[in-house]
Amino acid sequence: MSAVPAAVDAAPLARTVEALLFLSADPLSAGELADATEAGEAAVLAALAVLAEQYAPGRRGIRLRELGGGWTLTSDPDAEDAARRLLSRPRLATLTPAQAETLAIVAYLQPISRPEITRIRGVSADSATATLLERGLIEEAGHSQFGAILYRTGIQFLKLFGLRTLDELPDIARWDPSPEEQAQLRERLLRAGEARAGAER
Amino acid sequence: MSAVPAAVDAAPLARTVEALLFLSADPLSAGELADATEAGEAAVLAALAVLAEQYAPGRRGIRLRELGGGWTLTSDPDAEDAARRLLSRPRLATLTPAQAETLAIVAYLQPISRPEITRIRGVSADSATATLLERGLIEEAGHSQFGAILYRTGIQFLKLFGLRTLDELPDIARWDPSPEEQAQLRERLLRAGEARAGAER
Amino acid sequence: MSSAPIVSSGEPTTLATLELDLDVFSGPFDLLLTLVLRQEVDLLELSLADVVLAYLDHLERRGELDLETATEFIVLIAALLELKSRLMLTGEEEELLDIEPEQAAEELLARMLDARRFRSASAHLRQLLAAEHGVRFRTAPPPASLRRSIVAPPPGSQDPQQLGAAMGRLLLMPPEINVLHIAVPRITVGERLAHLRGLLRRGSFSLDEAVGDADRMTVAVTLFALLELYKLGEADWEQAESFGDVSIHPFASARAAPPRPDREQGHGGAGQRRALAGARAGAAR
Repeated sequence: MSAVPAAVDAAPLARTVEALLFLSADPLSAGELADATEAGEAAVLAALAVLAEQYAPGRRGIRLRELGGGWTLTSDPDAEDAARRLLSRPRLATLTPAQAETLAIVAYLQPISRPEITRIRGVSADSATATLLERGLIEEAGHSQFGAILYRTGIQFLKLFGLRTLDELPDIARWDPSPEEQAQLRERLLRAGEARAGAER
Repeated sequence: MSAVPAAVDAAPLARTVEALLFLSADPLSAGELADATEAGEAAVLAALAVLAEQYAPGRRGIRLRELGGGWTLTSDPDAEDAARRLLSRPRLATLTPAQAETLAIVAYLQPISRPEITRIRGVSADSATATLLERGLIEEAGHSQFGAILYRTGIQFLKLFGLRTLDELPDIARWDPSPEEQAQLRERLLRAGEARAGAER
Repeated sequence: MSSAPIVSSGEPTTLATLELDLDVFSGPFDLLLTLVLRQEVDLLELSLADVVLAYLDHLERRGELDLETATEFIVLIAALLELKSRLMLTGEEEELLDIEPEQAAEELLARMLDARRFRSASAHLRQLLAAEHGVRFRTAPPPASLRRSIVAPPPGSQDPQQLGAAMGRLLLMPPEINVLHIAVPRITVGERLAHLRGLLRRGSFSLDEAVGDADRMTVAVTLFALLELYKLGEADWEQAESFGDVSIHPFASARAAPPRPDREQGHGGAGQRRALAGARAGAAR
């Protein structure tokens, strides 16, 4: 703030450099910043000095760090407790309808391949499957005879749903007026899925 | 910077809130910020006001935006050229007319199924729907009574279109043709040909 | 088949200036619409595909695409198609008359207004998007040190019933589409084969004679039977013009030789298409 002329000159460039540091996940070198801003490296370094002043420790919730030959913005360590509380909230406590459907299909029909899940749902289950995998609710279980990856539920699934074994899954009969064998359950799901896909057209 | 007493009071909390906004990918509501900072919502709102002042347009390379029922940090649009050079991927710049129409129908009538969208547009919306889903602008929202998948807009839609809530979309009736225009259209549909019909016969 | 449309030049591209020259109608599109709505032109006899082709010709000739008009055209054609398919699928003839011209016009108008509203709304959205040009969001994940502390949701926090409910939802068959029009085949191909063979023994006859006042299903089944006879080399047919009557006669060297593919009339795919067109015309009457 004392170097008024520098601030006046560097201000627009400093703002651009700040935006780039904000957007970039990785540290940016002075060279990369100079290329992107189409300014000289000396100007970029001057802009970084202005930013370093503005982001001096204790002034903001964000810090400017020189790291691995470049510069990067990081959160202030003072905010770590709050950040932990924010990020450690149970993520996505509720399942989306697509996730619940995909999980139910895997739970009742396991092992089952993604193409078959898609047929039953009538739409792609790719993103739901990926999320369930990532959260450990389902896992891979070998390959079908056609080479498609099969999925089954894992330990995490039983824990999260408070089940001792898969036998404790709710009885389908409650939702299905004509209870049938499990083998037929698959058939019926596929038929309904195809009817839905047909109705969509 | 002029309001020294406020800055002194709000500063530590404002710094923490700033750090949380920096870390979070999605907008954070005052409630979420209050939980994470263990401060009251009023204090959080005061801290956000301090930040809003610090991030006033033109001051920094980062902006504070109220979006989707919460607050988030974004880059300053002035830095877009440099950002494009650095990240070498364009921001979602445009939508095709089909995508924009499909998105408008979902935004206003959500939740809505694909057959309904098709009916309004007169042509299939399959590929537009797939693209919008892929870009995260719309998402699944359960099933209609006929089993068709329903769609709604997601947070990504609010983020990219700079909307605080869906209520910020103008009333759809705003684009109704005037009663005179409607009368003319009706006329065209039913009566305009009459004279010519007479002449033809 | 329709000849190419005559386009009045110099006029702004509106649908009103789209001149059509079709089998059942010649004149401007607007007038056609009016006549259809007034039920003075039978929608069932109107080839909407020809209208679309004429419009495409029209576009090609002008060399420019007016989106406004194109959208209007698509909405109108789609509505006409739906109207037409509804007419074709009604089980009872009376229902045909249930759509009053005014009602049909109101329905078309409602469609056009809806399409306009959302087209305008989409323009607004595109403006919003353009106004947000250059606003980017940080996508970097939180640092690993903070991420590691993410706690798993507590055991038993999910209700298994939601899985059963999802299953129930998936088991649900969508309500049956009304398939009355394709209902139980009361008439079998075998019966119609016997009927046609009986007629063939007496010489040539027309499809109209063969089906009389029978319902559409009988017409369709008769047609299948006819195709079967053709395949077996027992019968041949001719149709002078599309939608004209189909005349059927015993195949000259029946059972001796398969039909020769190079014959002038009524063979293979083209013959079948013609026969189908005839049957459609028959069904429409």
